[in-house]
This record gives sequence, structure tokens and C-alpha cells, in this order.
Amino acid sequence: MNDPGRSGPAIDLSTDLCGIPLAGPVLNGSGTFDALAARKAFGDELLNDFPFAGFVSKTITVEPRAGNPPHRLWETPSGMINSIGLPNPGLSAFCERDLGPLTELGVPLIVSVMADSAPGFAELVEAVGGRDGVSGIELNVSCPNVHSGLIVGEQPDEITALLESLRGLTDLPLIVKLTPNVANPELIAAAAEAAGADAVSLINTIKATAIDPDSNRSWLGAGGGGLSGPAVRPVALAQVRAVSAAVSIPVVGMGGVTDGSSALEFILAGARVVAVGTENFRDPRAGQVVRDGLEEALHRRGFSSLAEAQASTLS
Amino acid sequence: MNDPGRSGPAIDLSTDLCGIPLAGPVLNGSGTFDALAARKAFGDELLNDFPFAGFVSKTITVEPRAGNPPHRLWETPSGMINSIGLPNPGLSAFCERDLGPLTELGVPLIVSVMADSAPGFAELVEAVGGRDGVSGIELNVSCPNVHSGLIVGEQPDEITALLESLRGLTDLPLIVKLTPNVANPELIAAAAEAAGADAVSLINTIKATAIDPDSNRSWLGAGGGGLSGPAVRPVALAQVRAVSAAVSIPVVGMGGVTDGSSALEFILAGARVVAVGTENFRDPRAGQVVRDGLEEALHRRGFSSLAEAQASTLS
Amino acid sequence: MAAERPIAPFGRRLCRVGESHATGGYRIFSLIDEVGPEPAPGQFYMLTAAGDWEGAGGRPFLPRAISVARTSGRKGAVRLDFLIDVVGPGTGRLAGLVHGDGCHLAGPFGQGFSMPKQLNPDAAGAILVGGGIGIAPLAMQRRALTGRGVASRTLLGFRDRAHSGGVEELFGCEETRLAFEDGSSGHTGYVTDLLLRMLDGDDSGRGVVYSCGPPAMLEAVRRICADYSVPVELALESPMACGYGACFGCAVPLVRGGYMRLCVDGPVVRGDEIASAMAGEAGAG
Amino acid sequence: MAAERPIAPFGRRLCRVGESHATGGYRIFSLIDEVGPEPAPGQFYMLTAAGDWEGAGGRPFLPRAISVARTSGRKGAVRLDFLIDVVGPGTGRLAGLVHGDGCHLAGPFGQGFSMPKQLNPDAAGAILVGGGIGIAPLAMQRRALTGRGVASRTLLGFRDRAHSGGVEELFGCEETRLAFEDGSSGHTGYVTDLLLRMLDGDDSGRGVVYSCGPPAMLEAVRRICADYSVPVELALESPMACGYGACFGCAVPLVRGGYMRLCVDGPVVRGDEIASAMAGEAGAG
Ligand SMILES: Cc1cc2nc3c(=O)[nH]c(=O)nc-3n(C[C@H](O)[C@H](O)[C@H](O)COP(=O)(O)OP(=O)(O)OC[C@H]3O[C@@H](n4cnc5c(N)ncnc54)[C@H](O)[C@@H]3O)c2cc1C
Ligand SMILES: Cc1cc2nc3c(=O)[nH]c(=O)nc-3n(C[C@H](O)[C@H](O)[C@H](O)COP(=O)(O)OP(=O)(O)OC[C@H]3O[C@@H](n4cnc5c(N)ncnc54)[C@H](O)[C@@H]3O)c2cc1C
Ligand SMILES: Cc1cc2nc3c(=O)[nH]c(=O)nc-3n(C[C@H](O)[C@H](O)[C@H](O)COP(=O)(O)O)c2cc1C
Ligand SMILES: Cc1cc2nc3c(=O)[nH]c(=O)nc-3n(C[C@H](O)[C@H](O)[C@H](O)COP(=O)(O)O)c2cc1C
Ligand code: FES
Ligand code: FES
Repeated sequence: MNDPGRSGPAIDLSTDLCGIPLAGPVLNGSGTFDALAARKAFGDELLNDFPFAGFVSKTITVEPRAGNPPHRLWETPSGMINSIGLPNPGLSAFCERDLGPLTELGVPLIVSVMADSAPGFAELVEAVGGRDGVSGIELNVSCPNVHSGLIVGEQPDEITALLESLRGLTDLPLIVKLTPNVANPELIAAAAEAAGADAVSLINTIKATAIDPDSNRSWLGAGGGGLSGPAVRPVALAQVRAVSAAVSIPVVGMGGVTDGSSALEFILAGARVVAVGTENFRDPRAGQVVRDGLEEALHRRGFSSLAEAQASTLS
Repeated sequence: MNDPGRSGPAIDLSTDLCGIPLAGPVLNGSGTFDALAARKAFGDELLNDFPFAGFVSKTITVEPRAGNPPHRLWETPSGMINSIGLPNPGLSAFCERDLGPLTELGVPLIVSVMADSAPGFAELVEAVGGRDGVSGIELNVSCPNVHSGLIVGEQPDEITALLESLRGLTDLPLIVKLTPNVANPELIAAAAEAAGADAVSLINTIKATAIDPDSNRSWLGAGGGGLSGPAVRPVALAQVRAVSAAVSIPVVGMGGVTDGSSALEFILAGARVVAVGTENFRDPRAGQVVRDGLEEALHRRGFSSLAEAQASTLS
Repeated sequence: MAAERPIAPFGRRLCRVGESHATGGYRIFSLIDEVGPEPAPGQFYMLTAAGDWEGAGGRPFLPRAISVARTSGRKGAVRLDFLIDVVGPGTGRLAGLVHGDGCHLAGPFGQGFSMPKQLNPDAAGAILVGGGIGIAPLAMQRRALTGRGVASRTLLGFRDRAHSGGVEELFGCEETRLAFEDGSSGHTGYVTDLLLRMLDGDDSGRGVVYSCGPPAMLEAVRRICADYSVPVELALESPMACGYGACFGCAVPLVRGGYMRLCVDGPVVRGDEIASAMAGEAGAG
Repeated sequence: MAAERPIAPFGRRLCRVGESHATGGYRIFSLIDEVGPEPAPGQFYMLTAAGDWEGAGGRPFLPRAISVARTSGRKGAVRLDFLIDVVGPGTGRLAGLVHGDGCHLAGPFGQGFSMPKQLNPDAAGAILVGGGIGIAPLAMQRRALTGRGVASRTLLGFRDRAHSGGVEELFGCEETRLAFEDGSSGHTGYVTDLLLRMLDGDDSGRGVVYSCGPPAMLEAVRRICADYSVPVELALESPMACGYGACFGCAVPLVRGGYMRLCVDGPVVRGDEIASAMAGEAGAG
């Protein structure tokens, strides 16, 4: 996928994420690219030209979930709100039906999981961690803990307790997906690192809502949702920067990555790799556009490799 | 300033904000309209046609502040980051030089104040509260407390302690300007209400940063800043809605108000009045555009008065 | 048992606008697709005007789902015609496209209409019931039926003359029966009156119905067909961010519980799969 | 002691583009302002193309500050000419404006150039030193000086021919001395070489200097004038959100400490007020 118009020699984009080798630094954001549905829509051309260097699954839960009632989408200035509500087939159907095809994509697979209790997370981590073809597990911690009622991802103590209970269950890298809806995400990230997380990823969507233009109601069936897209990029960059400065485990940066320049901004802010979310909806090949654009941006800025940019500290 | 093209009878837009009578529900956001500078640029036409029904001063501090080093601005997708750093002449110069002219604008004056200690706030509230022509005081609580090191606006306890120390010092309404950089702004708002606040205003800007496109540095002189404008509107609406549901004191809603429709969204989300910030930079008359547009939007939606919309609860 | 499904080339592609013109209250424009397959009737594309897509107020931001109304082969390319009803910033931009402008295209996506025999082995013919902008996919289906020698009758309903754009152009000299709510011509009233009359006079067990139009019309058609036990396929709408199954945003509630992704398992759905054709409406659910 | 300051009508107003054309590497376009006063040389306007301002990627979002390069009276209106150097999305939009397009205008804003006697009671004449897009406000000032019978000499510097747009048009037959870094004509080198030569040969105590151009050039001019004790006014740039003192974003550090708002107390500043003309540069401070 080298752009024939690009000038200069090819730049080495290979990297790794806590032991997961990656041909390039661009993943998808969980829940923003369904590789199996995309294969149905685009056929095998998708596999020949898979847009991401690693694939992150949609978040799965122990039990199947139907997701939220409509409406689930609202377009906002330079962004969108979603209130999808984590529809997924549940752990066993995922393992039996989806996992096989997902391991055939030709890139490392990271499975995203969520539960509302530590035993729930443990069940997911053990089941997924025991399957062939899984390279890592992302822990989506934005759900309220059924025992404490607290949102796990908002409380350092909850994160510590969760990670300690999971750490012994798998040798796979555990990536904690942070919520942006806290005053100091770096405290959560530091707690995750101390308790054994191998990486953190951020940002998830920012709490948001929309009012129906024609009635006194919420537009979204669930009453509220999360904001993503270029509108949130400045917030994501600030959080990635604060978190990167606070931890030494790698950071997956996301939130409004749309092109090579925005990807480079995340790398300079401290991210090791980036993930593309909302932009996939605007362009199914966005992952490649970002990858190729990053190569171009590195070249323009005089970096001779990705590693050089990853190592450069922002002043 | 009735738009001659508008259809239907005039709609009553008068309202009040915790005892401050207002001809309409549109204020300015603190720090986004300098009425004295505007008077210099636009002359007395400004006063004949003042765009806001109440004027909120830029935040003042006890000592003068020069503000942050440049750059202070960065344009973002549908928004902007500022890192202005609260330049202001300090309490005494403000009282001697600026307060007089500000009381001549012909609309109620709300003075915004900030300090990094309770005694600092007390000095500001006593001094400003003792002056003629001031209708209310807005407490900007986004600064770290010099004693606790905690950001006052992020901690319910800090807010309680601050309000309790100030409540006895003035009879003027005290409006607490909330920070959006917390998981649950409604908890802060509830603490403010319980400790005697007369109103809350939100949102202030969301923590954000920008990377210089041509070097490995932060674009902003201060390293980071705050995001505002239409990009943040969905977040502001969610917070206004959550806060309005949690308190019974009035809410001043802001964050990306650009026109009548967006103002109505805030009212339906529970705000009593709205404030216009960033849009003033795009159009110096934005306050009037929003006011006139709101009248139009109320009419279109079948409301016969502002009060009716204010009373309508969102389902 | 659904119709075969053309596969979209991976990604989006920049196409040129062939021509564009007003028709009734709508606008028709064509894109020349040099890469993609011939779409099936009922399929749709995700469109993004190149260059100036994002407009005042930061919208449109996402691409917009638009049904293909007509196709015609050109040497090494397919010409795709779209019928646009301007309801907001996205359709406004698309309606402003003129000859030579660029427009990104992804698709064709989704499951289109079945053939009558797939819905009812005894089916002898079909009735197409449409209204407003919904006539676009029906025009495609009518041509496909005609091409396969399947008899069909077309009933179209409009609020008034100003909202009946595209009929002559898309249905040409094929016979259509029209209903106008304002009585400006044809039958005065709803298109469902025409459908009821037809089903009452028919051996309805031998037909199938295809419908596309405003949700209230679709829901009325769905109920009528259920009452008369006539198989019906409805082309629905719902807000879509991606069009290819990535976002899970286009959920439509199913009778059997849960939701379908309309972009993957629709936009054409069987009447008996859904509880209501109005579930995608504001605040529904 | 600054020049008198025309007052802007309150708000922004929609104006029509009179004409537009390319000139060298730049673009000139004119707006017909039926409401505002004649601006003073060195003042600027905040411009926002109507309709399609917000572009791909959500920018431009804020208005853009542009100096007025030339004015001409028309019956009941002022024609304002702007010289545009395309460096990003905002200037790109403005450069794309053509006859009849709408553009919102707020201003005139800021403090323009003084007259020589205001800077130096003994001043007998003035030297204008400009480069690149900075020639725009100097062209205005040169006309004002000529109009008041003040002798002035103009020195302009450019990287190359391609970046010398607007010179002939804005300075017409008035005498200018040109420097080109690439030696394509005139003096080979910097415009500051010409300035040094002129000051060395002059009774410099009797002149004043006005300058506008790239920060590095302005800083060189500022230092030279300080060395020669010649009063100098520099038209600076800094990122601006509002242009009328509302945002405090356009801070420029002052020699005496603190910052000025460039839109209120500038954009024309005295050389001795600022520590450096490069303080607004990336990462400065
Ligand atoms: C499969 C499919 C096929 C379609 N085929 C066609 C076709 O052939 N021709 C055609 O003209 N249309 C077609 N549509 C409809 C078309 O996609 C929508 O009308 C279009 O997306 C509206 O976009 P807009 O920007 O013009 O208006 P919007 O303003 O986005 O939408 C109009 C309405 O949507 C609601 N809405 C949703 N989000 C927002 C928001 N963020 N802000 C304000 N209002 C919002 C409001 O109720 C508003 O009145 C099809 C849709 C689908 C799903
Ligand atoms: C008083 C005054 C008078 C002026 N007069 C003129 C004039 O007569 N003619 C003229 O052509 N120009 C003039 N300018 C300059 C003009 O205002 C800027 O060039 C313009 O604002 C740039 O906007 P843009 O969108 O084209 O480019 P931007 O992309 O906004 O800016 C270009 C550069 O600014 C930086 N930058 C700032 N913010 C961002 C961002 N969010 N993203 C990326 N880069 C950013 C980058 O370094 C970039 O290279 C004047 C400026 C001032 C203050
Ligand atoms: C429609 C949609 C669905 C999402 N689903 C999930 C999910 O299942 N699990 C998760 O961890 N994040 C989910 N996210 C968050 C994204 O992975 C990503 O963190 C966020 O959207 C910010 O990136 P972006 O601005 O590039 O979209 C979802 C986002 C969107 C827009
Ligand atoms: C340039 C700028 C300066 C601001 N200064 C202050 C300030 O001094 N005090 C304060 O409480 N809020 C300040 N704010 C925040 C605004 O009052 C407002 O809360 C915020 O910008 C959200 O509204 P908006 O999206 O309409 O701009 C400032 C915002 C901007 C953009
Ligand atoms: S539109 Fe995205 S899944 Fe259907
Ligand atoms: S540009 Fe806003 S204060 Fe100067």
C-alpha cells in the first residue's frame, strides 16, 4: 500500500506492543470495526489488504447482550455520539463462532472484554486467554462494579483490586482501556501499571448527550452516550500525554485519529501505537490511510523510523 | 432587535437567575467578552445594543496576573483550545478602574473571582460584594487549593468547606462555576447547593492540548489548555442534564452555544439561562443572535414563553 | 431466502458526478463508478461529497446512506443514479453536486429485495407500494422484475405534486397508479387505499408486496399485508454511521427479540421480522 | 501618541466580494463594505467566508485576521482590498472567494501606524521596509503618507519572484527598491541590507521606519533601528480568535513585563515596546 506519490525511502513502521509484534503502529478501536461483517460486505479483498496491524475485537461480556434501544447514533460538530450498549453474542458464542474467523485475519488479535464483577472478568480472561490465536486481552473497565457500585475505571483502588485478581490467570498481555471521564486518568493508569497491567489504551468515549430537535426528549434511546471523533482529539492528546508521562508501560493512543498527522501527534504525545475508531465509519480503509499518512508525516518531519519518533520526548 | 422576518407573536424571554432579574436568558461566559475592550473597538453602539442580558466579568484574582506565555490559542475541529491563564489587573485595580464602567453597561453585572485559598476567595467576595452595582459573584473553582493541593472544583468536600466559609460574607447570589473534568459533576453541584450556593454554571473548558505541527513541542506556551466551542456541546449537554437533575438551584448552561437551537437544547436539558463563550469570537453580536434565535426556536417548537420551556422536563 | 448479494470493493472510492438536475421537489444526480459491481435493487451506498463535506456547524461529518434509484451500464463503468430529498446538511450537500464534482462512494451495501418466488413459491406477480423519496429503490426493483418477466403493478403516494419528483423519470412509461393526499391528481388520499382496493379485488395469495416510503406508510403497508397474509418486503431507514456493519448504530428491533443491523441484514426486511416499521423514529424504544 | 482610531460598527456584517485575482504567489480580493468607516493604515479585519467556512477536518472554525491593503471610496461604500497568502485552511478559503461571494467582515480593528511626527517631532520622512505578505499594510501607509505630503522611501524584500505578488498593483508607479534573496532581480540579498545602506547614508535622526513582514525580518529591522536610534513601528502578527479584545489570545510580551493584546494595542507596535518581534513564533515563551 505504498503511495506511489510519496517521496523518500520507506520508513520502518514495525513496532511491538508489550510483546505483541506489529507490522505497523495502527490498530482499530474496539467496537469500531467488525472484521466479520466487513468481510461479508467487502469479500476477501479485505483480507488481502487488511487495514490494521493488529485487530481489537468488539467488547464481549459473559452473557449475550442485545445492546441499547434506538436511536444509537447522533452526529455532532466534527464528531458523533454513540450509545450502542455493547451488543455481543456472549462469551461462549464468541469463542465458538467468531474467534476462529478472527484468528484468520493475518494480524495479531486482541480480545476486548468487560464485566461488572471481578469473577466475571476472571471468567472472560481465563476463557479467552486459553484459546489459540489470541495475542492480548483488553479490559474495558467502564462498567459499574456490581459489588461496589463504583465504576471500576474511575477508581484507582478498584483497578488495583481487579488487576491483582486477573494477573495470575493468564500470561497474555493485559491492556487496560481507560475512561476519559475522570479528573486524572494518570492516577488510574499508574494504579493499573502497579498492579501488573502490560499496557493502557485511551481514550474511550466522553460522556455526552443529544436532545431530539423535534420533541422534549433525549434523542438517544438510552438517554446518553459517548462522544468520539476529531472533536475529542484535543482532549485525547492531553490525556495520552498525561498518562504517558505517568507510566512506563506502553500506551495505545486514540480519539479522533483521522490521518497521518493526527497519528503522529499521538506518538509525540507519548503513545506507542494509535488506534482508529470513528474514522473507520467515514472510510473503511481509514487504517491504511493513517498508516501511509504516518509514514509520510514521519518523513516530512525528518524522522527516519517510527522508533525515533516514539523515543522523542515532547518539550 | 426583533428580526423582522420572524413569524408569530413576540415570546416573553424575561427570566431571573437566583434573584437577578434578566431581560432574557443569554449571558456571556466569563473571559469570552471584554465589554470595556469591546467598547473601545465598537464605540457606544455596543451599549445601545448590548448583546447579553447580564454581563459576567473575566475572572479576577487578588493579585494582578499577566497570564500565560504565548501561544495561547489553537484552533481544533469545530472548537478551540485556550491557555490564557487568567490575565487580570488584580482586585484593587479591578475595583478602582474597571468596576465603574462595567456597572454602566445597563445589564446586571456578575463578577467572576478565583483564588487558591479560602481566605483569598473571602477577600475577593467581601471586596466585590461590598461594591454598588454588582448583582452576583461567580466562583471559578478550577484552581488548586494552596493548602490542600487539591483542585477545589474536583472535590465535593473542598466545595463544601469553601462555600461555608464564604456564605456569611455576602448577601449577593453566589454562582459556582463547575469544572467538566470530573467523573460526576452532579456530586460537586450537590455539595455546592447544600453549602449555600445560589446557582451553578457549567461547563468550563475541558482539559486539552495541542502538538506543534512543525516540532516536537507543545504548541501552547503553558503546555496545555482548555477546549471550548461546538465540539464540546454534546459533553456540556450531558453535564448540564446530570447537574440539573441533581440540584434545585438554577443552572447556567454553556459549552458550544452558537444559535437559538443549541440554546434551546440547554434549556431543555435543564439550564435556566445559557451563556455564550467561543461564539463571541466568531461574531461579536453572537449574544443577540442566540437570543433572537431562541425566540424563533421556542416559537417553532410551540412554546409560548421561555418559562414554559424552562418548566418542561426532558423525558 | 434472500437474493444474491453483490460484494462492494474494499474501501471508498472517488467518483465523478455525471449529471444532476431537479425533479419535482427532489434532485437526481449520477455517479460514474468505474470499479464497483452492478448493485441489486434495494441496496444502498454511503456517500460523502469530496472536498467540502464538513459544513457550517461541523456537520455533515459522517457519510450518508442513499439508495440507488437506477443503474445503467457504461463501457467499463456503472452509472448510478440517486434521488435526493433535502432534509438536512448531508442531503443538502449531495443535492448541490454538479457535473464533474467528486463524491466518495462506498458500497453497494446491504441486502436488497428478493424475487417474488423467494418470498412465496406460488407468487405470480408483485405490487410495489411507495411514497416520497421511497420510490427510488422501488424503481430499481420494478426494472429487475420486468427484466425477469415478472408482472408487477406500482402504487405511489405523495403529499402533493411538489413531493412527487422522480416518478416520470424513474418509472418512465411503465404504468403507475398515483395517490395524492391533497387531491391534486390521481386518487385523493393515501396510497394504502389503493393497496387495500387491489388486495380486496385480487387473489392476494398469489402476490407479494414491496414497499418503501415514510415510516407511517410502511407501517400501514406492513399491517395490511399481515392482515391479508401477503408476504411483504419493506425497505427501511435508520441512522447509519458506517453502512458496512462496523458501528452497530443502525439497530432495528426484531419480533423475535434483539436487534438487527439494518445495514447488514437490511435495509430490506420482511414484514414479519419486525414489530413495527416506525421503530427507528425519534425516541422510539 | 498614536494615530486616531476609526471605530468599527458593532458586530460582523455580510459583504460581497467585488473582484478577485491572482498576483504573484498571492491572491487579491476586494469586499464592498457599505457600513464601515474608512480604515486607518495598519488596521485589520476579521474575515469569515459565508456559507462554507468550516471545512474538511472541522477547520477553519475561527475568523481570520487580515490587514487591509488598499481602500477606495465608492458611493456610500468603501472598497477594501485584501492580499492573501495561502498558508492553511482559512487563507485557502479566503483565496477561493470570487465575485459575488459573501464574506463576513468585522472591523476595522486595532491600532494602525502613526504619522512620522508623532514618533519623532523632527521627522522629515519615512522609510517603509516590508517583505512577503507584509507589503499589504505598508502599501496603505505609503498612500497615507503621500496623501499628507510626507516623503517616504520603500524597500521591499522577497525570497524570489514567485513571492513578490502585489508589488506592482499595490505600489503602482511609486518608487520601490527591491531585494530578492535568490538574486532574480534588484538587490541580491535581504531587504535589511538596503535599510542599513540607507541609514548609513542618511541623517537617520530625521526619519522613522515602518515595517511589516516575516518575523525574522521584523526582528532584524527592530534591532537595526535600535542601533541607529531611529523610531520604528512594526506591524506584528499573532494567532487571533476574536480581533476585538475579547479572548486575550493574541498576547505579545512587552519589554516592561507582561503582555499586550495585539488586537487592541497593536498590531502596530513601537520597536522599543517589545523584546523581540519573534515572540509570537512557535513555542516561543
Ligand atoms: C438505507 C437507506 C437508504 C436511503 N436512501 C435515501 C435516498 O435514496 N434518498 C434520500 O434522499 N435519502 C435516503 N435515505 C435517507 C438519508 O440517508 C437521510 O435523509 C440523510 O442521512 C439525512 O442527512 P442530512 O444531513 O440531510 O439530515 P440530518 O439533519 O442528519 O437528518 C434529518 C433528520 O434526522 C434527525 N437527526 C439525526 N441526527 C441529527 C443531528 N445530529 N442533528 C440534527 N438532526 C438529526 C433529525 O430528526 C433530522 O430532522 C436513506 C437512508 C437509509 C438508511
Ligand atoms: C493583524 C494581522 C494581520 C494579518 N494580515 C494578513 C494579510 O494581510 N494577508 C495574509 O495572507 N495573512 C495575514 N495575516 C495572517 C493570517 O491571519 C494567517 O496566515 C491566517 O490566520 C492563517 O490561517 P490558515 O487557516 O490559513 O492557516 P493555519 O493553519 O491556521 O495557520 C498556519 C500556521 O499557523 C500554525 N497554526 C496555528 N493554529 C493551528 C492549528 N490549529 N492547526 C495547525 N496549524 C496551526 C501552524 O504553524 C501553521 O503552519 C494577518 C495576521 C494578523 C494577526
Ligand atoms: C460506535 C462505537 C462503538 C464503540 N464500542 C466500543 C466497545 O465495544 N468497546 C470499547 O472499549 N470501546 C468502544 N468504543 C470506543 C472506541 O474504541 C474509541 O475508544 C473511541 O471511539 C475514541 O476513538 P475515535 O475518536 O477514533 O472513535 C466505541 C466507539 C464507537 C464510536
Ligand atoms: C478564551 C477563553 C477564556 C476564558 N476565560 C475564562 C475565565 O476567565 N473564567 C472562567 O470562568 N471561564 C473562562 N472561560 C470559559 C468560558 O467561560 C466557558 O465556560 C467555556 O468556554 C465554554 O463555553 P463556550 O464553548 O461557549 O466557549 C474562557 C473560555 C475561553 C474560550
Ligand atoms: S450503519 Fe454501522 S453497523 Fe449499520
Ligand atoms: S484576538 Fe482576541 S483578544 Fe486579541
